[in-house]
Amino acid sequence: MDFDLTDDQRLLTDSVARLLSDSYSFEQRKALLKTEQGWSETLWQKYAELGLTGLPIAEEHGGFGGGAVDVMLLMQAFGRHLVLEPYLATVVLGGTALRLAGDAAQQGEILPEVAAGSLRLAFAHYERQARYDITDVLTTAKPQGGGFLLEGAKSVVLHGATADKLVVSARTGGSRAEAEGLSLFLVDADAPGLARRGYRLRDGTEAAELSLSAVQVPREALLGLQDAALPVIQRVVEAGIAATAAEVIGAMETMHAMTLDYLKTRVQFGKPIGENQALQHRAAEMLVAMEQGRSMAMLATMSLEEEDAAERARHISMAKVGVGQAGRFVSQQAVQLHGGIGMTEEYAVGHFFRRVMVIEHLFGDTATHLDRLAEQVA
Amino acid sequence: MDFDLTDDQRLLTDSVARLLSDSYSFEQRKALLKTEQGWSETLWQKYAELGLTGLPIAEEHGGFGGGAVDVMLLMQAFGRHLVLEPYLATVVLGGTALRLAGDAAQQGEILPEVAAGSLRLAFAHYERQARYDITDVLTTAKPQGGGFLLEGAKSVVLHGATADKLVVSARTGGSRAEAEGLSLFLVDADAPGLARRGYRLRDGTEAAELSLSAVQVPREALLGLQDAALPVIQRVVEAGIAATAAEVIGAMETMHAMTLDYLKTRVQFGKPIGENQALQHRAAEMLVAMEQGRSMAMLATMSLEEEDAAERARHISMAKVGVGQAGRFVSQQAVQLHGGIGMTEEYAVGHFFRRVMVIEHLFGDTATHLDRLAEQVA
Amino acid sequence: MDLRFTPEEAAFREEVRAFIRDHLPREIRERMRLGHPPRKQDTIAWMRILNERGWAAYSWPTEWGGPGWTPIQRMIFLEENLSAPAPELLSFNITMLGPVLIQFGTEAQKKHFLPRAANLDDWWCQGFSEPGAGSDLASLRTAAVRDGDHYVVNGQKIWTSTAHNADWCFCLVRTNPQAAKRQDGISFLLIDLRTPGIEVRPIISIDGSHHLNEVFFTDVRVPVGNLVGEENKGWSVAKYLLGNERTGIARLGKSKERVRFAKEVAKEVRMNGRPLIEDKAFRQRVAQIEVEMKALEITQLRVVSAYAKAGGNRPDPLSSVLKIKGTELLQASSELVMDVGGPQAMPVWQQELAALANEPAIGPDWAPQMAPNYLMLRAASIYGGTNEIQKNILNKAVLGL
Amino acid sequence: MDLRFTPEEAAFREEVRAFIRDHLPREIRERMRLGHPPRKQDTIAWMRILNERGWAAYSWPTEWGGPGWTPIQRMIFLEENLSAPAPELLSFNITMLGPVLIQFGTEAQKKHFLPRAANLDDWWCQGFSEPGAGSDLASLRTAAVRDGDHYVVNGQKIWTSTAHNADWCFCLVRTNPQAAKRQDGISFLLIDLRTPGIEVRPIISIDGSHHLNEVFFTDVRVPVGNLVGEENKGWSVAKYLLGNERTGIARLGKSKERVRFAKEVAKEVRMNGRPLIEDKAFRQRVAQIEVEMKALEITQLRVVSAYAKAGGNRPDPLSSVLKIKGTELLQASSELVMDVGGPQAMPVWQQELAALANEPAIGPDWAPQMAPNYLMLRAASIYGGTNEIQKNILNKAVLGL
Repeated sequence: MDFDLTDDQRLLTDSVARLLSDSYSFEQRKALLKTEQGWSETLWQKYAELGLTGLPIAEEHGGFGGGAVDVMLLMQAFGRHLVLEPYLATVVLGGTALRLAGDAAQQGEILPEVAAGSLRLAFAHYERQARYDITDVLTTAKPQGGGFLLEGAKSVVLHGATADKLVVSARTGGSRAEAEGLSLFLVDADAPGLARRGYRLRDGTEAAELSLSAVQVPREALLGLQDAALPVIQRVVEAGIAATAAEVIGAMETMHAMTLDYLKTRVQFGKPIGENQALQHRAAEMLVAMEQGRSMAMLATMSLEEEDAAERARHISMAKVGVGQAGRFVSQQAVQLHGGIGMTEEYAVGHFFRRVMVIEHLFGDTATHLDRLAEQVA
Repeated sequence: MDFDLTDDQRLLTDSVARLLSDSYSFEQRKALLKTEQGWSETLWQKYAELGLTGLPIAEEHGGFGGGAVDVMLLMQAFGRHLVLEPYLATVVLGGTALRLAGDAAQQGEILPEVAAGSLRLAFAHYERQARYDITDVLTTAKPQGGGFLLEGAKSVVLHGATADKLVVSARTGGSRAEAEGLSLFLVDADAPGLARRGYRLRDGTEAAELSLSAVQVPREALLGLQDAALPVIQRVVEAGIAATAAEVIGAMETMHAMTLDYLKTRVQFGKPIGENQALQHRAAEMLVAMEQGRSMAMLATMSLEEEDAAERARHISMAKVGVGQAGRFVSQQAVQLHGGIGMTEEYAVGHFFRRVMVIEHLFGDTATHLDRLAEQVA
Repeated sequence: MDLRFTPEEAAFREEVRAFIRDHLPREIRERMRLGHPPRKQDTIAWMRILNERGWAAYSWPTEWGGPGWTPIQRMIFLEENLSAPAPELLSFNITMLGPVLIQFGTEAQKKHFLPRAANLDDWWCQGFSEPGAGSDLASLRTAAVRDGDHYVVNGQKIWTSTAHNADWCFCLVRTNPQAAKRQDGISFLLIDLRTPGIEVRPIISIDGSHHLNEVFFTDVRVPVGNLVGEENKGWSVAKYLLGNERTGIARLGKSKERVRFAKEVAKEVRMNGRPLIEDKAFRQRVAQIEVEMKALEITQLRVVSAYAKAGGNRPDPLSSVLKIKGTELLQASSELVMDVGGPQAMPVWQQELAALANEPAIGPDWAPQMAPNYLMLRAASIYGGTNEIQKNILNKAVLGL
Repeated sequence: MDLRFTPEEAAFREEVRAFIRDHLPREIRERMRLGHPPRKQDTIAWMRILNERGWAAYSWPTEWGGPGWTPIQRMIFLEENLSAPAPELLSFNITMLGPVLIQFGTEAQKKHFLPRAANLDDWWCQGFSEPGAGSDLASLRTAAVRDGDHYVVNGQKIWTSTAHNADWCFCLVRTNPQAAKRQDGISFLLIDLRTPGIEVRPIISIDGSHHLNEVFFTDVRVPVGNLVGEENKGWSVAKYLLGNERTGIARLGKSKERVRFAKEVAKEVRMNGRPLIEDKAFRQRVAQIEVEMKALEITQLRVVSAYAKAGGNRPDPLSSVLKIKGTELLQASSELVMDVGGPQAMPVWQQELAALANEPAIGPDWAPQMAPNYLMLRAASIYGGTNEIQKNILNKAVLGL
């Protein structure tokens, strides 16, 4: 049992905190949101210079060789500032898929570029009809000319419109919602037949609808085992849950701090509103929720390295539920305690609120994961 | 739409309120609890004199000919004082069974005695294995010598040990949990083969375990249709739910008033604890819950006369859920806001708490009724 | 005591329902069913249809064009209108300005403004809140100084809902800064928003919509004839306005409509390989909300009925219960809808832009307004006195704490 | 950072678990599994078994007979003890009196009282609360007046848990009523309950049990040698005692054990014609509690670990989080158990009376303690500083509000 950070981890968090406090004020972020791309190429390069894009990538591929805890610390810092760059999509989701399923050639080709900040990935798995069901894939990949022909559509692909390469799931066998028959493919963003329509999510981050119309990929595009990609997809999703859980912790920290500050400084009826005991207790309840959520985000991170898949999935689901509920409560109360100002686009708390809202609806929502846990009660 | 009371109803509530404020102080009630029987024969006669035991009984049977609203008002008053006498068992449950299923002879024989306060009934339906399932009856009634031979056991029969006659459900056909094959019988308390073990429930009211070992009853003991008693049982249970919902409203009123009084008078750290805004808001939340519960108790009462059985059952389930949740919240908070004193047997609030707890677990608990409602969501 | 509607009340409900069914333009209904807020022209069109039927000024006395309904009829009308779903009647015109003018206005003010308000010829907004004031209304600082036949107004209002749509604004202004109590020295003025010196700046809400505004007044000249009630006595006018009938405060029809919509979409989306509507946990969540809505429906009837019995003079302090529970249910039902939508509820689907560009819509038609509705309704427990303030009111007015 | 237990910690847990499995008398375990509170003799027997193993004084330094465990070991030990379920160690002796004597006691006091406390040769109770004081401890009025080699004590204590079982009581008494601050002029006395002038009167709790008492002191003569710390400085002693390590404050092992029990009984009872354990809503309720227990388990590890890192000097103010969430879960799990029992949980089943009368037990063996447990645990959010007080503490100590 050990909750201490290593020296390296301390160094990492300090340098990230410095970078973000210099370059990610709310005003700077708002300016970024107003650009067409909605995030900063320049900052992405800075992340690369700091080694962040290579954080969990092996040293042999130009990475830092860090572990799940390092990613957690980074995502938490990103959450405090609502960082907009495609770290989750590229390094966490795409990177995990390559790390787990890529062969030496694929890893050797792609991971160094990811680490260097010169290539961005996206994870194109979920489809519209699937909602949260990771086996509900209708996109097909049929053998053709030694390679595969991909046909189908993907929905709400995070940072899908600006990625250079996409990790696309498709059926090489089985039928809708079957566990068997899924495969992953690396598809170039400019592959003929691939159409992307980008848009923003409610939190300002970027996503896309993909349509694949007779997209031809070579045999070498297959990532991992044919027909047996489900365990990889599962672990990519788990990595996404752990990373976004940490991000929610960071977001809650900022919202809670802003709320405390507001309670202390906002004067109404001649006194700071924080003198109202009812509001004080609400702030204390937010703290309790935040600390319980923090514990669960830690659990998610620690569980990523658990070998027993059932136990890992159970802990991940617990964390998704715990962080989801804490995030919803804390963000709703943060807006409530701010009153009118909390409802405006010009004030930061609503942005944190929406990021937490979007995250709750990624990778299975609270109800979905509670359902999985309920199934196992015995 | 009309929420006014009639003049008769006003008269009724006034006279009941007078009687109870004279004879049902907390001290008087505690003294009653210490007697072996646990309730007062004398008061029962007073209720009869006031016409309460005949309240919902037809005038031709010596009753008052009142309706569901009259019973609601009375039960609410009983709830304010935690009346211990077997009104629910005798007049509401037993009386409803006779009113709905009794033939002219049965009604003519029994209802006048109930109205006069000289005969008490109990409703012996639920069995231990059934929990809340009203079709789960294992007790059997086999034809024998022109009558029936009853065999089985009944559990937690309200006021079962002191009733003069019992309304007993048994299977004349069908098997466990089947809707068909249920019949009701009137069984004398001193019938050979009927054994009763009385005890108290957690709120001090009386109940009993019954065992029926070759209890012989004549053909005339059959109450209503053979094999088709379920609709009657259902309506008896619904009458019980409506009556106890009203009782919970009365109990919440007293608990809430006691809590307000305590908040205003209890001094700690040099000021009344009611000056703590966090406690004020709790008291307001109790009020909100109580008013929502009150609305649901009214709904239950009004629904008793609804002819559409499905609609009636739906409203009754809604009321059971609404009143159950309100009662649990209000009673838990009443104890919490009283602190240590609320946890003691010598103080009234804990007695109200336990009455509300027991009622929630009669006739199907909150989860059971919410489940029924969920089944119908469409 | 009888919870059932009388045959007359039931017939009235049918009449209202039929009228809305037959007269609400289909395009407006369809947009609203999908959760879109009504556009300015939708509200105007619908108000005028209702006004032609004599229903727009639903709470006014007949002499000023009201239908002469009982409080229960008013409640039924509002619930049916919300459930349809139809655009809500512009409350600034109907439940705020109207009763205030009827009580405090001059004959000239009544004759000029009331018919125009009922027909939405003038769109009114409310200039009460100021920066830093929040629920502490009496701390307002916008000044009006008498200069001949005019007041000269200088100052700033904030959270001015629909000011960008509005023609007129009823404002609280300070006419005597020397008054002993903060509540004294305030006046109630009617201000034409086309007067020079007024600037309206948008405030964008977290759902991306433009409802709110800041309004700046710089040497704005308002004729003294636009004073309502006595000079320096505006606080009583405002109190009358705020304390007015709150029949519609629970907005239960909206919650009901949202739950219906959630169930409808839940038949289309999936959970564990089956329609979500078949999921037990989802059904329990719906059932729980429906229980609370049913309780609130009856509580509302009790409050409205008591209000009617009391001659309609003062709102029941229990209307704070309606506000608290009503907004909790608005929020619970909008959360339900969003959760049904799930990932599809998260994008800013540019449906209308897509249509303009002749591209097919990219999201499901039920999806675009799910999150905005949820986001916007977080304000329901803030505006009109936060739910915390409502609890304070209950403590003082009902519980004596 | 590593949430996993070290191999040493895991081995320690196994050791503790095995010891309890092998040494906890079967009859005690079975009674406790059914929710019965331990009898006096059960607690004594188990404490002596643990003391023989050197574990009873689990939080004391080795020089006074403690095992020298880390805070994490102590936490593991307490959790295993609660989960077994075994009788809880008498906290008056172990976590209250012991550390106080070790810090403030004379050598004579330590040598005499500590070994006897560890072996439960003396059963201690705590005389702090007084009528009307509640959480406002410093308002105490019980007076101790010096008379030669004795203090003469007069006054009354209330809520004195287990006083009827106890041999000794550590009390706060007022030795200087003229002190400027209410916290001054208080002393910490050890009082032998067999001293003449002491009367213990039972307070029956709403579960029907006798845990609490009033204790009356009339001219009770206490030797001055029984003063702990300095005269009039008892408040610091009390603060030390109350601020002491709160490793066990969440009582998570008890909640876990209750949930396990609920699931066990849920296999026996029915819902919709099937075992309740198969009911989806029940499973969701269990899963929700299990999620919160898991979170609290980790939060507790964090607090204990931080406490260990900080040298074990001061409790983390976050221990109020453990108290709030811990008691919420104790209450949620006891509610779950009661609801599983349903109607069978409502009777006062006189199992033991029946056994005495040679009659068969009339209720199921799992039923009798379900409601009493639920009732008694309503006090969990009251004693030791109500959860409202805990929120005040968080506001002051952590949030700066």
